Amino acid sequence: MQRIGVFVCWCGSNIAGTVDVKAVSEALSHEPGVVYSINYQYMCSEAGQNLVKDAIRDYNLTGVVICSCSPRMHENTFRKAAASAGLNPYMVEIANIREQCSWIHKDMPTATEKAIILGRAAIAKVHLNAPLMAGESPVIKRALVIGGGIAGIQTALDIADAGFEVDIVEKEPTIGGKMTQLDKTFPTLDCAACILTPKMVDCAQHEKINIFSFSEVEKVKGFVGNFHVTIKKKARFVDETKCTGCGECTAKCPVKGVPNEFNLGMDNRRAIYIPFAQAVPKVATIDPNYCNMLKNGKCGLCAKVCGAGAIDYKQQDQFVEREYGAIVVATGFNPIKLDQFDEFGYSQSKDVITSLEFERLTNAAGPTSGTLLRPSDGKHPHTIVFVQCVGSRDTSGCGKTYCSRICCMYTAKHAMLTREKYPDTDVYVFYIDVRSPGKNYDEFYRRAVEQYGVHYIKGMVGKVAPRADGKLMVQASDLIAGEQLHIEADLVVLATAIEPDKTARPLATMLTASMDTNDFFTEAHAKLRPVESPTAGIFLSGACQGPKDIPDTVSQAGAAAAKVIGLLAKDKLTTNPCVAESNELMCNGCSSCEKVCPYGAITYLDKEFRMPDRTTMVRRVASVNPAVCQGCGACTVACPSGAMDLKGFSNSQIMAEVDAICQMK
Amino acid sequence: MQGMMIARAGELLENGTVTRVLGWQTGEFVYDITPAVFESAEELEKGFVYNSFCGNNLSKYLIQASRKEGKILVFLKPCDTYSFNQLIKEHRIVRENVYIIGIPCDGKTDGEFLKAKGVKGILGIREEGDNFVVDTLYGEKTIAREDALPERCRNCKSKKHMVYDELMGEEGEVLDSHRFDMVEKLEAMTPDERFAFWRSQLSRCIRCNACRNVCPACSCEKCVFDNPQSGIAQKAAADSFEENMFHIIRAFHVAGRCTDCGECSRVCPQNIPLHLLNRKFIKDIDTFYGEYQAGEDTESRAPLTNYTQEDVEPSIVYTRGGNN
Amino acid sequence: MLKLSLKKLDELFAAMAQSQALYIPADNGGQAQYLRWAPGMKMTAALNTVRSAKDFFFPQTEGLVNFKMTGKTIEVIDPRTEAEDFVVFGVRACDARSFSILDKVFLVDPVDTYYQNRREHGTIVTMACRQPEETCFCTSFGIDPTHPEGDAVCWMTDDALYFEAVTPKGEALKEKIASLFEESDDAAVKAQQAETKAVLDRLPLHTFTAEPLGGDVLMKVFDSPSWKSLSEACLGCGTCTFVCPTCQCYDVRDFDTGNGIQRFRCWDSCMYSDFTLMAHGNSRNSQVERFRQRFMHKLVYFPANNDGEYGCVGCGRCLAKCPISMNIVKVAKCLEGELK
Amino acid sequence: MSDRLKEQVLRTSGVNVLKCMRCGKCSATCPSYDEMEYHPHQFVYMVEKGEIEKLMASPSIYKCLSCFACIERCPRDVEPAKLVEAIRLMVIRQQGQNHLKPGQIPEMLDEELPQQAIVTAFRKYAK
Amino acid sequence: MPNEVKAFKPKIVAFCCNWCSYAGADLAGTNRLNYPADVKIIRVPCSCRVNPMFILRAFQRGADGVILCGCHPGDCHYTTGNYYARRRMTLLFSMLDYLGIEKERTRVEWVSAAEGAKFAATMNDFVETVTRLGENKRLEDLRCKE
Repeated sequence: MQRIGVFVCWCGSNIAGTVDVKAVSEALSHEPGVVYSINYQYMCSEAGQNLVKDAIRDYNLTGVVICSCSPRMHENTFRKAAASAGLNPYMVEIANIREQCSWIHKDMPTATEKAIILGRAAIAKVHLNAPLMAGESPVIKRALVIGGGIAGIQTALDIADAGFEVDIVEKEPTIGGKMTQLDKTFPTLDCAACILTPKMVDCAQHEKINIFSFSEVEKVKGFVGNFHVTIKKKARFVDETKCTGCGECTAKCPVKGVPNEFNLGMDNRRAIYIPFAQAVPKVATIDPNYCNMLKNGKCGLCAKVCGAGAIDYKQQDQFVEREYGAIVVATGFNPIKLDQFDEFGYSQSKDVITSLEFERLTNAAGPTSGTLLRPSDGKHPHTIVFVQCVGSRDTSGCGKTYCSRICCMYTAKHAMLTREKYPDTDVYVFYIDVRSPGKNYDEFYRRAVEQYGVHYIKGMVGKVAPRADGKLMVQASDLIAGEQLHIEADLVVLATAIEPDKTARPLATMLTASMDTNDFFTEAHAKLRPVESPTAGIFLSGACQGPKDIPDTVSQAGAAAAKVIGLLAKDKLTTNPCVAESNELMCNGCSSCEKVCPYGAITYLDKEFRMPDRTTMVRRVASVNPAVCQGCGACTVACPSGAMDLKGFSNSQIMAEVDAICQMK
Repeated sequence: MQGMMIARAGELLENGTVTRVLGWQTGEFVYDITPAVFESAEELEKGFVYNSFCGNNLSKYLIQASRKEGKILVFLKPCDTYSFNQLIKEHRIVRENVYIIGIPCDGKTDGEFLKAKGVKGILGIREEGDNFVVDTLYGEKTIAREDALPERCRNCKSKKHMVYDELMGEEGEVLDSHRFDMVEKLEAMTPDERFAFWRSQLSRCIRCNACRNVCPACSCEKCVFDNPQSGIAQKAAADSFEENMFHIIRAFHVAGRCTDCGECSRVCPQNIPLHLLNRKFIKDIDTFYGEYQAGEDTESRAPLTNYTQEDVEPSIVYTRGGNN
Repeated sequence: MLKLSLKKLDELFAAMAQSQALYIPADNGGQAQYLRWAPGMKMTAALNTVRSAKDFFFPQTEGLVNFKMTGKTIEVIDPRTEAEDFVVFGVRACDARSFSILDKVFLVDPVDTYYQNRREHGTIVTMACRQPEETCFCTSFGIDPTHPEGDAVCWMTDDALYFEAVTPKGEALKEKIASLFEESDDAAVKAQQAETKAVLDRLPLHTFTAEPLGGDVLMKVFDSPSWKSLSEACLGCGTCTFVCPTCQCYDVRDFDTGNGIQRFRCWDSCMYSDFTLMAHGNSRNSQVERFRQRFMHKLVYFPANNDGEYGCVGCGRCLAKCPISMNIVKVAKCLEGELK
Repeated sequence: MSDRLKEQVLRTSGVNVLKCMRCGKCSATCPSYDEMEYHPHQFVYMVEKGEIEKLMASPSIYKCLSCFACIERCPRDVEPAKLVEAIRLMVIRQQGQNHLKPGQIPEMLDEELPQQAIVTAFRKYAK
Repeated sequence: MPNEVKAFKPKIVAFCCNWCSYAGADLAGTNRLNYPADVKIIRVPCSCRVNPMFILRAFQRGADGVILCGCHPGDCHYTTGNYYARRRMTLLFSMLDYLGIEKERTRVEWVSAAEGAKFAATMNDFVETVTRLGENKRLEDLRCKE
């Protein structure tokens, strides 16, 4: 039996004006277990708190019930007071007799009666309270950034600059991501490479940053502050530590016809290659699908010409185990496949291209060295049609339901740059809405129209048909003029919708981070915690969380870094003691609780049990990681056997409150 | 079929694939068949039986049996395979230790059901074409097979095995059954009628726990109703509230996990149509959250451990059609 | 012997119900059970009720004592109200015998006053069987279903009911209803008994006997290796115990009403994992042991302590109701086979 | 009146015009565009505004080839062609009184008449 | 003189999630928005903490109505808790209705921390509904009424 003290607060006249506080403390003094009951003007005041502390000592109280304002207001105050008097802070319960009683009722007998019942419920709960200890878990002072695009790079740099170690895992041979493929960036039109490559170099040179290029995350275990990650370093058949990136091998390799993914297959590379000149790390990679030596053991030319002796045909995938305190997901995006959009003729004509391909066609390092030429015949295009919202805002199932957010701006950029470089071209942009809400964005778009004479037409392209003479017949509607247009175009550029990278989904499973139906990572709170995943210790940076342009990505990357720094700056994490706990003896190991846990706090172990008949049996049982559990209680209801309970809000505690409230008296 | 099964089980015991066989054993009468484990060809010859009275769903026994040394052979009827899969999904059965032979089923009856049809003093039963010919103390009686089958078999949901290592006989199909007809009929009643219906049914409950203990979904290490710490433990239904409570919570705990095998209703000594509670949940889940058949696979998320942002609100209960 | 046309059965029930409660076996949702008679209620056509008649004296739940809490004070209340007199009509021979078995448990020292109270207020009117089921084996325990025990006995032919008072309670009842009856000889009853006996000889279990079992073979049977295989399929449910007319184990539980505690007893089943659970744990830890307990109790322990009387009356309910069709006959036959 | 008509069109067609995001792809893809007074996207918008009578009176409804290109291409699953069809049906229903009565049909039947035509005739005129 | 009939005062248990609805209830108090004292609130961390057992328990102990309040779907402090609560309660309520128990005795309402007015209005409406239904007879445990 607990020894409970009841403290009824007047809150000046806030409570005492409507509730007969003396009657309440008198009535509650007769409840089982109550050894002390008192009322006082302001319980939260210094003097009031002292009353509580003194009573705890004088009456050896094991539980405290404060009848006062909302626990959201002063629960912590009274917990601290109890703790200072040597009572476990979780032995304090608050009966809310102000917000939920005195302030809403006018009639004193009614309010008093209700206050007594609320007090009884709190007493009933305290009877079943158990002392709880906040746990501690150490923080490993290193962060992992998954994805080495602009988001990952920025996050890594910010974290490293704060003095913490960061690993970047990038699945491609070089970091840099999509931004390396861009020509210029809106709305200021600086060259993407000029602003990105210095950052890439910074990463490479930063003593706190370690880049795992051509690598993937294989396995993630652990929890916030304490992740254990297995990284797979894919075999590149070149010893990274020896390769100087001189390019001798890539020049001599006899296999020439390999489609170059950096230029989206619009030109070719060799079987051994460095993706582009400013690649970081600047290390060659052998493509085993094309290399003669790896395919049939004949060639070996690259090994011969390599002065550093870096070529290693026998290299295997390597697995590295690392520990981290925090993980940042920065897996980025890809344009969608266009096979559901036959009407635009993407697969029928080389001159129908995606916007990303257009970037490469206008980029000085691209397949045409920056001269805008038709991919089919290498001629200069005179009429270019840009189509927006290809696959975006599409609820028919062919594309994506969301707005891809970046297309309006880059299309304006493309149109503007084309008109600037080639004033003799006619440029049409078909749009549904032009969305330009960023800083200087609308001005940018208006410049395309007003200064560069781009024809913006409200309407959609219905059909692109390649003609025998190489022209593209574009059939479109002009909704404002109310006519159907037929344009003979030389080049059609599709502002293709973007989607999360395909690696994101399996990664989310590994991280137990939740995703939305579009495979974007969900944030812990859409407004208030936009760079955190609901899973503690997992942070989000860039387009993996939703479509984003570069300025937004960089801001989010910095924000994610700030959150990571905040976490790594702590030596230990204090954990909320009101967490779920599984009773192994009753657990069936059915996984229901794990399925509803938003934090991945539940794991399973095979445990040997001694059965009542003295045999042993191995059973799968759930185990809650108190450092990760946030105490929502979803698991407790999912559990059919009642093995899962929530400390501080246990089944018996809540039922005791129910009983006290419903009691017939 | 029985002969083939005995032969094949003997072979598998002989060649060491399995060490035990879980099947059905003959009894005193023609209908009182008991699930049993056989360890030799002789035992199989002596007692193994497979006939129209082998209604027991053997899947639940595998929770214990698959944890023992050696592999066990089990014969599963189509509807038992759903339970098996569901138990695999919940990590309750060690799959590697089980060898499944899928066997066909054209419906199972039992002695109690025939008696409810007015047959007294059953001495023997022959299956003649589509009829059961029952030899009784009081003369011979012929019942059409269709009439002799309990509801769960007349509305069989599937003749197809969801899982097996080996199949005997022809594989069947998932069927379009009318299993929700009675649920719909109840839904169409007024609440007062429904209340009266369920009171008349549940008031007969003697809380023998047969429904729970036979249920493959009710496989908890310790049931909340047996656990004094749960706060809702009951040893006997002391009043109507406890009758309701037990059956509501039991149905809720198996909601989304119940494969609708119908064992609960088969074993109820008071003949309470308990499957109508489970089927209500199944039907609601199908309507609210899309078709879902527990035990169809071992991977999918169960409806109650899943959600969509667009799920219906609980207020649908007040607003949907039908009688209020 | 008294005779009454079946047409006047309702009048008889009305007469019996006039001064006390009357319970008859009737159908409830297709299941036969004892219901308090009300005008219009018909007797069931089923041979016997699903639950036995023991409910009348040993109900499934029964309040023992209440504790009422007001603040910190506790008041102890005896919940018993004086039981009214009642008649149970239509009890079969097997169930009638079960009362004498229960009496041996509850009416020996210390007397169970709850049971005693109900027993004193009840009058048992039994009904001879005409169409036994294949699951019946009461004759194996020396019961004559054509002439059951009871305070009064009835026989029913196609058109008439014959009544014979046996005990003073039966005589008292007879006085209240005699006016409805006419005197008759017992020719019709004799004929019917002969007819029924012929059926009894054809019952599949009519040669079954528990004779080889009993206290003498206790340890031999206790250690039998067969218990494991017999119990292997047992679900551990309480069906057999709850439909059994002689199972008398109970548990005492407290129910917290929010205003106090109601202490009640309820049927327990030795098949349950918490049967005889004590502070130290369970004395029968495995289902094999619990399963063995039930049959050892009925076939060995009970006769050992009660002059050879078995704790089974052969009503056949467990044969019909066990979800996995394991039952006392199968167990006894298996054990007897081993003893040979 | 127009509300009732609109409701009827929406019901017969099963189209939710509110899903339209006014991109005009239906009209961009329409092969009969130049023949039409009102174009596919206008059908959607005018139905939304309830201007059914205008559409019923317009020859546009007969210019639609029912090629379903608009349905195929619409990114929002609006299905403009179904609206056109629904409005055509409403016109036909209105004309019902001026045309055949069911009783007249039997005498007009001949051996050569395809079954399909009979069924269609009943569907159109039986009311 | 007619006997004085004591007006029926229902017992209402309201489970409120700590982050939205409990705060909403506090806001109703701060704004002095009146609702009947028949409503007593139990604080739970999230609507997904509420076990159907609690709801039945309340009825057993004499409650006449039980209402569950949580964050609006999509706003759950724990991201997904109320989605699970929504499914559980939908099915439970449907089952109670199926058993012929008055469905208006149970309700789920999403109340944000800013919706003090909605909280008060919801409670007023719920109390009115339950008062109209009268005493809970179909899911009562008479032992608890002694």
